[in-house]
Amino acid sequence: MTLPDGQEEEAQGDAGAAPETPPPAEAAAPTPKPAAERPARPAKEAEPKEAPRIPPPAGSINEILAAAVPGVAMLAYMVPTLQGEAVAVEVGRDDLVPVMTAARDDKRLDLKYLRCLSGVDWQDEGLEVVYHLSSFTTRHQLTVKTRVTYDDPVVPSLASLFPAANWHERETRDMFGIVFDGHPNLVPLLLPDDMTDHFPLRKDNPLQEIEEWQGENLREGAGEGEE
Amino acid sequence: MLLAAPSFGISQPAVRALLALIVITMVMTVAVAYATWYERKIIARIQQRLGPTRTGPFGLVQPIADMLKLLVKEDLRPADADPVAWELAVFGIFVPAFLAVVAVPFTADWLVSSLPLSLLYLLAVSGLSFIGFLMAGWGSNSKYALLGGMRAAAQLISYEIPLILAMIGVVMVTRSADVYSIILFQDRVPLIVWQPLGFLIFLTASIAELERQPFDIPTGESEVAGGVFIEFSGIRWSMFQLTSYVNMYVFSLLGAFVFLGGWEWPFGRDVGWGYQLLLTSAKMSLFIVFYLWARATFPRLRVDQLMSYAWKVLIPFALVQIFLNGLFIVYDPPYVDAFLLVSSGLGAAALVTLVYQSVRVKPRLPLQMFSNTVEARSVV
Amino acid sequence: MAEVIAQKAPPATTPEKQIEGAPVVVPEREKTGVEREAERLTPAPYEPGTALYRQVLPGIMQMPVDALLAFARESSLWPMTFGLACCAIEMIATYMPHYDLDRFGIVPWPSPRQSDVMIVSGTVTKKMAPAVKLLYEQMPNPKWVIAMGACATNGGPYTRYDRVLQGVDKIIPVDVYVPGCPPRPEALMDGFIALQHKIMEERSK
Amino acid sequence: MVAEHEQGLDIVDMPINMGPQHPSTHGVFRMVLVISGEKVVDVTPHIGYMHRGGEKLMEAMDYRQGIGYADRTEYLAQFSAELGYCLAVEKLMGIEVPERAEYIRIILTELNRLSSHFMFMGAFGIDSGLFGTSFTYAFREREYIQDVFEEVSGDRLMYAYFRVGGLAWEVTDNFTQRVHEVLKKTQKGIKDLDDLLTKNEIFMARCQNIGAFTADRAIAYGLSGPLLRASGVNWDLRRDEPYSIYPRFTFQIPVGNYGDVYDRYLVRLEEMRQSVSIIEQALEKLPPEGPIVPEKMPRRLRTPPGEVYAKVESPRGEWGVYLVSKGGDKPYRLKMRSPSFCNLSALREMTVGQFLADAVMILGSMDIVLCDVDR
Repeated sequence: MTLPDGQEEEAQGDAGAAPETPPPAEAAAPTPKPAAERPARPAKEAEPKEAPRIPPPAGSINEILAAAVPGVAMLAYMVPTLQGEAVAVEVGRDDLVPVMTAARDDKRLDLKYLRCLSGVDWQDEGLEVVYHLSSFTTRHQLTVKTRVTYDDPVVPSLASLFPAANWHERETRDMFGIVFDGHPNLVPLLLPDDMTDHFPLRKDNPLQEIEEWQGENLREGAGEGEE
Repeated sequence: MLLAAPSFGISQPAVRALLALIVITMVMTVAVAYATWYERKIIARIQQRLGPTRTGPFGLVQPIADMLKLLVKEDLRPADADPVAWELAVFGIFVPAFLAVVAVPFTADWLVSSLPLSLLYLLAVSGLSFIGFLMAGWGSNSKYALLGGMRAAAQLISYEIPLILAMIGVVMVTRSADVYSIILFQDRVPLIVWQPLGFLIFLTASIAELERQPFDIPTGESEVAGGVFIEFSGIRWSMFQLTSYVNMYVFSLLGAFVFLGGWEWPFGRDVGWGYQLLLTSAKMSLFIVFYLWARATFPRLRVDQLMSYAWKVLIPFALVQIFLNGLFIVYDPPYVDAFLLVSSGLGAAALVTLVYQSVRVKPRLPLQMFSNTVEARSVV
Repeated sequence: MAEVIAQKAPPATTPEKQIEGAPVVVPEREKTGVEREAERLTPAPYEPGTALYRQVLPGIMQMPVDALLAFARESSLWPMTFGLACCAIEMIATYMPHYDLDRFGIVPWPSPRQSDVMIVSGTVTKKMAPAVKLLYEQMPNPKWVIAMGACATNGGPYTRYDRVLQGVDKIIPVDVYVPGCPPRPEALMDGFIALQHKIMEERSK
Repeated sequence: MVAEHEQGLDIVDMPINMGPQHPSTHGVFRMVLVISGEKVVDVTPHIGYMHRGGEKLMEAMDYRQGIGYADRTEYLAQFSAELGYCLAVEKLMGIEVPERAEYIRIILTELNRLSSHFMFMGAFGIDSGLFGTSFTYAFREREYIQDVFEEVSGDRLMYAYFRVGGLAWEVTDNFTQRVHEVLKKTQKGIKDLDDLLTKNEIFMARCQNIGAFTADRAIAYGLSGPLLRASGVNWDLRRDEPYSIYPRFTFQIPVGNYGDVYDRYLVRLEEMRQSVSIIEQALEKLPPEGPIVPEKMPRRLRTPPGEVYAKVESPRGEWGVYLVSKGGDKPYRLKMRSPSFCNLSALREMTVGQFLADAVMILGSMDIVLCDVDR
């Protein structure tokens, strides 16, 4: 299962180059392999860089949400799920709480079940927090997203609205460094208690190298298996 | 003991008692070592496993190996343990167990010393062991041990009372507190026939005194992880295991003698010590197999359930039993045995139904089943 | 309570009025979480126990007593109930009727004080490593360690993640490595048999 | 005359540490209980001892290599985890899974639900105090099921048998006959455990109205699976958000009334019986032969940029995969929504006010898998 180093290099290089239209700043693939040495690959058809943002059809729940929270800039688009398509809404950071309270308390929406809260590290486009909500009575599903920049990674906490968010937010803070202010107990959850400055899941945190030989000096003769 | 038989002719009683004690300790140590063996074998067989088979034929050498390994284990003592309580805890538990063995008449003429009040002596001495548990719990200065020690003290004290009350019922019927004469009293009919309620209370209280499975709260594996013995290692810890098996032997013998007629009941006294010994060990093993079977199949009671069961159920029933005995013995109706049997039998039946009903007092709604085809609205 | 706002770099202390001639006190950089954790991951000291009986009867009947006690130790190995990850499920399966470690006299005990073998079954992360070290030190002396599975041997499939210790032998000395991810119950039994052979040969403990 | 300060003897609450190594914490989970006497006053769970970065490593692996990590994260219901992972990637790539592969997937996932619930029955018996008997009975059945998994996928625990688009290779030819045999043994096993535990007075006394949790608190805490259904919420992903071919089978969904530890046990016991009936229906409808991988499968799996949140009903609850892809053959971000993590966050509210022995029972009734909690 461990990654053979050779294949990993090539895969790293390959993934880095393929999707983005390589503006010069990003094109610095980690291992600048001389092009001649690599086998000439057939020209691939230009892959779409970004997922198509199809606006949701009329009458879907983002209208109800917009009505419930007037005057909030919302970018709505469709997102695939196993059962077809669902509505996703991108909201600014400071009107996240009103949108969430409306989604939870509005009788027509009734999105009481916070399924999953995850952080996504988009490297240069900042950090993103994704909330998946769904409701048992009206069977609606909604995804709410907010974007924050690297130098000011603060998002209002929803722990008071949804108790489920309590642990998810602590985990996202451990992994991405997104600070949820207003959280009752933002102590590291998955990392040791004194480690608040190391964020493992960020893209700039590399995997560690495999050490060649371990545990040779622990016990004299442990390594050679003497006698 | 063996030496008490006329063939040995050692006159001074003190030397004879000393030799008997030495023989008893040897026999008891070997018996206890092989108690660990057959406990693992029987429980393994209940759990469809094989139990130790590799060390020696049928794993017979296993207890010796365990004993030797524990002997040469490093003897750790926690740094902040209280030295006095820690050292004496082992003896606090070990000595009462062996004291009790002194007064147990194995066969008609095999007994270390025939005490006129041997039943009272047995119950008193076996009640001493909770001090050892407290010392072990307090001495090893660990929260789990302290919790286990407190639980052990509470449990042993509160189950001492129903045990003694059940025995009082027996003493009232046989009019003597000496185990020897109680056995002689049962030459026609074992006492279990006349005192079934007393037998049930004795059985439950003895499991609690031994801290075996339904009542093994002080050393509950899943809660306090070994409880009182958590800090002891090596030979010190094996002393605790040794005493728990000695206690098991003592209480099985007590139950066999007092309720099942000991070596007297079917064949009488003059049949030779071989048969008597066989009969006693057969009856004793009935109790031991019950203890092992309970250990393998009963979940553990919670502390407050255990206490309320002792104080609110066992003690009232034991008092009722004593009251009924007193009533019939004082007024002495013509068929006093029949009256005793009927009253005690009804008491036992009442105790069993109370236990059965105690959990089913509020009828529970069964699970609701929703079919997966219809689009069922959620209950909330 | 760790401070809530996570600064990227520790705040630079503003230099107050600098006293001439006074040695420039460089504020010792506050250690990052990773360095503090590295200090906790030092390997546990291994001191072979001196057998008690060897001091009591130094030369007399040395060989047979060694052999007898080694046989006793080998045939009643008591592991500690200590499962970490997926290998713990295979370890439990080995105690169960199909494979039954009880046949070898192997009974799991809850407390480290009464156990001789520590089976490290699963990934040892850097947050768990101090606890594993403490458990190892709490066990009385003739003690052995079985590193069960690829994760305990050298980090296994999770070896490239920086929160995972690459092998438990970085903190405690290991006697038997059982390969596999997870190793089959037969492999664990083979590990125990290898440990038994090792105990018989290495009687000096 | 008792001195003034001695009259007011206040009882000091004792913090007890049920540490990472404890017989009843199902792995490396630590909780600090503050108890006064035997009552639990406060619980602070500490997790993260098994956080070994499954998500980060999956980002460095392409879609075929990542399946092993889904197994190792949820190591008691591996087929549910693999199913969730494969469904997410197939949805993004728009691949149609052939009929025969769908049926075999459902049969193996439901068999895996049985073996996971057997593991729960065994561990729950140990928490309640049985000296291992429930474990040995449960594992006898689990070994039969694991034999079938081994014949099919070659490994006892880490199968990596589902592939994006279908299955890795064809099943053994006596597969249906072997599964029928195992189902007979499993029904006998379920009856054994039912007789051993359900009607046992001490077990009922230890489990009834302990750690009761109302329906709306369960929804607020994001519980899922048997815990949610035991609290009375009639929610099962196999029916309410149907995936794969579950709508073709008819089975019942058990829902409890009190939400306590006994109801959770009964719901799981009933689910085992329903799984047996699902497997029997699937075995009848299993097409005897047919492709198990779609014909035109690209050599290197490359997904178009986009995101999907796929969720599967695993024995512990809703096991979800939030897959974000920027194109290429590696997931850009893959979050595993683990049911044990969400169920465990409600431990504190369930345990405060109960006894110490009940805290162990409540933790056991949640049936958590520690690698699933810490990923």
